[in-house]
Amino acid sequence: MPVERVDPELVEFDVRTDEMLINMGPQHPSTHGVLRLVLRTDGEVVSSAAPHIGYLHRCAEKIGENVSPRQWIPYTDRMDYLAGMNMNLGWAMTVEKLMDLEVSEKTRHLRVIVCELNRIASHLVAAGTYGLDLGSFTPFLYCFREREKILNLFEAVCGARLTYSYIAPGGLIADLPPGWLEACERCLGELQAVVPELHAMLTSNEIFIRRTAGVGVLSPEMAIDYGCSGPVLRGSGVKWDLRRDGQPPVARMYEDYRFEVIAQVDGSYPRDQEYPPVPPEAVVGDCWHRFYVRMLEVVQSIGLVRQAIEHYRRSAGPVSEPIKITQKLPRGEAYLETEAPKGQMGFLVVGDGTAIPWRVRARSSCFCNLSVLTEISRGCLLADIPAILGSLDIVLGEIDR
Amino acid sequence: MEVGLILDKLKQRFGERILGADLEAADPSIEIAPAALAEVARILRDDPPLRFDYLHCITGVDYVQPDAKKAKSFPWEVHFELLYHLSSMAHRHRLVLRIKLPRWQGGVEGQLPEVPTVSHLWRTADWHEREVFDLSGVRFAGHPDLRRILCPEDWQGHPLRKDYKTAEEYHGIRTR
Amino acid sequence: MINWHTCFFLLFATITCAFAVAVVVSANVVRMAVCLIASLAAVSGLYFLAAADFVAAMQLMIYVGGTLVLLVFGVMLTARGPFVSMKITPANWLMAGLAGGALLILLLCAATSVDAWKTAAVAASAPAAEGGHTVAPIGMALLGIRVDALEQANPALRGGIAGYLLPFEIVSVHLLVVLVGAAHLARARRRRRPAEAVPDASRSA
Amino acid sequence: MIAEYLTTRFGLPEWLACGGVALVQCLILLGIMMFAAALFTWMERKVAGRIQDRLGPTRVGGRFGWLQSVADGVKLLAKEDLIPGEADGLLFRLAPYVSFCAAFCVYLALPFSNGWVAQHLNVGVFFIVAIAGLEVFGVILGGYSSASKWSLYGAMREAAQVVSYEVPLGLCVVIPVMVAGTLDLVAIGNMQRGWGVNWLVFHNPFLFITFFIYALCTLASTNRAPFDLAEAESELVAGFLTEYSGFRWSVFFMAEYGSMYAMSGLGAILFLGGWHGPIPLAEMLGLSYANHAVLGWLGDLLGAGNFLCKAFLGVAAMMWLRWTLPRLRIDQVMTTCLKYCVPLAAAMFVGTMLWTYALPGGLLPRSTPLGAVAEAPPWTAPRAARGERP
Repeated sequence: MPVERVDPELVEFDVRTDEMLINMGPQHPSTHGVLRLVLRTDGEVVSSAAPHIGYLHRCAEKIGENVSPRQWIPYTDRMDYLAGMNMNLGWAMTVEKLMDLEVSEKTRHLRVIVCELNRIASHLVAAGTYGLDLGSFTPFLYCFREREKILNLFEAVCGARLTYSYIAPGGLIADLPPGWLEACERCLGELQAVVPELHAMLTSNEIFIRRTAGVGVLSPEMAIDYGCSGPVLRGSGVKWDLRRDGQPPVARMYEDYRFEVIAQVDGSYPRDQEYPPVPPEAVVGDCWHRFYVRMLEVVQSIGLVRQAIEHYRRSAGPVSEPIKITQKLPRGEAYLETEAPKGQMGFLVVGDGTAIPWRVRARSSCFCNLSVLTEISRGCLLADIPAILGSLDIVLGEIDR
Repeated sequence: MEVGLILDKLKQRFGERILGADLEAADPSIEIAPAALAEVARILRDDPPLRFDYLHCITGVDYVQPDAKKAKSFPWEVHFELLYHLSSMAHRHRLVLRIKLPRWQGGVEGQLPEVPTVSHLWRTADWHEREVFDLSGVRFAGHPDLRRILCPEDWQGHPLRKDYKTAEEYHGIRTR
Repeated sequence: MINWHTCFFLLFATITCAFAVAVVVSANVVRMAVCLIASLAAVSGLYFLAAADFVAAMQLMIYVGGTLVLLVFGVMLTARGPFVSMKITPANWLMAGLAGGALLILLLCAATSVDAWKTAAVAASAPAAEGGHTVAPIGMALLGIRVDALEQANPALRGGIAGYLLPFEIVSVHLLVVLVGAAHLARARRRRRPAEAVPDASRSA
Repeated sequence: MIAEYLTTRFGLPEWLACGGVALVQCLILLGIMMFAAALFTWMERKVAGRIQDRLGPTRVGGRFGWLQSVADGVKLLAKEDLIPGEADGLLFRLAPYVSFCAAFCVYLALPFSNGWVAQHLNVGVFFIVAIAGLEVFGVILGGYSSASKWSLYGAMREAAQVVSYEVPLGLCVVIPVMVAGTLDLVAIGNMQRGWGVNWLVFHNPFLFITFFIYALCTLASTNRAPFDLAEAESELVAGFLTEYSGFRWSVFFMAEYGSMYAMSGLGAILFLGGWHGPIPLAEMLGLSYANHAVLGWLGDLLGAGNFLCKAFLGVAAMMWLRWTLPRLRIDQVMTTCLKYCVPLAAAMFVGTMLWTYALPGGLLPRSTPLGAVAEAPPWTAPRAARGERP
């Protein structure tokens, strides 16, 4: 709860201590990577938290102006290294939008399978490390045990466990190996069983609620104003998910799938799955709700992958081949945002007729989500900083690009 | 609301400061004069039928061909371009604002072009403008805290400029 | 008569005096606090030797556990706090030495003038009751029973004092009220100056 | 008792005998504490492994990795003991030993069985509570002398927490003492002889709740589980332990495990019948001094085993809590202390007082009357008669 002042005119200090400037990071266990937070604290109360980023800046955009789109795919993997597939998808669809390419039905469904599995893996990492930030070690291991199963599936598909480079502009680099779908269904069954455990361990845990409910409250207007997206935006009660209300290419990809956008609209979440009740202390837009949205999205994604497997089994024909490296890009611009696990990941490509794009731009969701930290952590306690930062679920690779 | 209608609405209000539009492209865009950015942005955000409340990102694109050989086949004339991708959650429509700037202010090498800031309209512009200033070298007048955000504070030059040469060394560390 | 009793007594006595002097001499504030802790703990050791278990434990709990924790808190929380070291000018030394010396001499004369303490022999075989057993008598005295005259033949002499429980309680409540008042007064209250609006952090790093 | 046995039997000079006895007692206690610390480092990893659905150490020396704590010890001894540049050298070195001594002194007054106590203090409980309050100095000195902002934060948090939790801890300790009528731990232990029903925790419902408040306060005052704010990795890196490494760091941890074991031992005596098992095996098997000295000694040994198991279970419960619950925030820790523990403990105090007033004999038939004068174990009687002290 931020410290409320009864009479704003009268500033009362128990003991007049001068403010301390503390550096939290860039090497710090709970900043999820190389982020440096300069905290001005008065005793335990943090009066201002100024994030300093750029420690992981590799200027991937400059490299994008020297290599062809097909060769830039590995760079997108290393932006949000916890959700490589979704990053590849974003860049691939942007180039396809520029070249006005259409991929086969089978490819589209296979892309949904892989991207939703990666969303589950990314949310599991977010839930696990969030438990770590608040001091409980055990959920971290349960989450990573499940994530290992998904990584094994990805390893069978494209040979890599973290930086897949599987989805390329124009299609996919390979089709599924035989027997993969059955293994995937088995894994989904086990995942379905773990979610209630995670709810029991964290979501409805009394101390977890006390540490996160009402902490770092982000109002919907401020969320839109700061350009937040993904679970951070939906946690504040804004019902906006690019898989349903995105630009035409993205919306078409998910058009024949039934799923709910997880956001608390007029007091309740979509009731298509059983989930623990919202505690009374939790205010819409606080850390607890952001975590809760992610947990519900995991169940949504499991449903999506099941539907995608059915669609994939029914669709015939080969998987479409990715474009050649020497493929000429038409002149013009194309900007497309897709729903990555952390938020809306946007790519801009400016073609000039040759095979090398003239300008490449990546709009990072965590970049905007992090900019909110200063606003929502004003007046919180030092122990709340990791709680708020963990709930924003940022990845520095994507922020610094 | 169709981009064409938005274009006509803006033309009535701002007249000749709306320089042009490209409606057939995949992302329809409207080009405006750099000076008019602040007012146009305010109208786009506050006017109820438009209500562009979500600024996706600000991008700087540098149109120049540094090496002479390819200069002949260069399709565009030399200039610097700023792209503002906007969208409205209420009306679900999108728009791209395009601003053409000289590469250097008054043609003097090293003088960064000047554009009014929109960080008071969309809070996300605060960091995005700092990033464009840091990487592409555009000064935003009125920005509360225009510092480099990704490169170190005392970095020389703006990396995403086409004619950018990395310095030999940085604090004694060889960069090339 | 060298036995553990006198050996420990000397040990504790030297610790107490040495650290007491160290408190005065040392420049670093926190070192002073540590020396004070050591000397008071040694005093509690002396009480144990004198078989006064209850008082020794009380000393440990009240002085070392309570007062000095507050002292260290105070040292830590003050503005310049633990990193300050006080310079002592020779003039201060002189005056302190004079005052201290005078008091010391006074004490020594007073101590040596009491004839009961003159003969060292008496001190050696003090009637140290086994394991103290001082808690029950202290409790009863608090309630008003004349512990020293317990075996007195005629019951009239057994009673006679009103016990110390009531004054003890009054003093503790009084102390509590005083402390709460002090804390309340110490709160620095000032009108919020308009200029000092809530500092917008993104403006200043 | 052993002292004058040595002087009469071997004609040792009197001071050497007493000195030797004291030395032996200290070594035994130090051995128990070291063994407990080693056992708990191994057990912590095993319990954590079990809770997190993994095995914990398995290959370090034999099947169950029981050599893990020895390996840790060797690693810590081999590690370089560095002292930060502008740290206050003297206090930096002193801090771990202050903390360790405080944790060790608690064992002096802790009886392992009927009469098996290093120093039979008449004010045993009070002494332990007083000494437990000293451990916070080691932490404060450690935090201050590391001269880094983070350690100062850790030290301040720990000090504030431990000092404020001494109040409810003291209250919870006073309640069984009030029922037992004496501060002498050996007497309290003897009072709970017989069937498990005689344990003080079942004496009245208020005392039953007091046991759980006591458990909570022990967690907070030994800085464990949901209250381990001082070394909250996610915020303060390692709190006051940030600058410590190698042997000094391990001394701090031995102090922590030692005080954990001691406080759960105190809890066992005050509430769970000390060295008496739920079923009075010693009486059943006739292991008492009446029959034969050696049999009596065996009874005491069985009692010591009982006590060690109970303390062991207390520590196991602490570890179990540590690996399941997230950490509390500093202001929540303070509010639980001030708004929940203290009033609840006070209420239990009043409740117990009224209960003992209303039912002096207690609800259930007791094998030994409460409030009886402490019966010292038979073989220590002769020493009480003489005025001679070690």
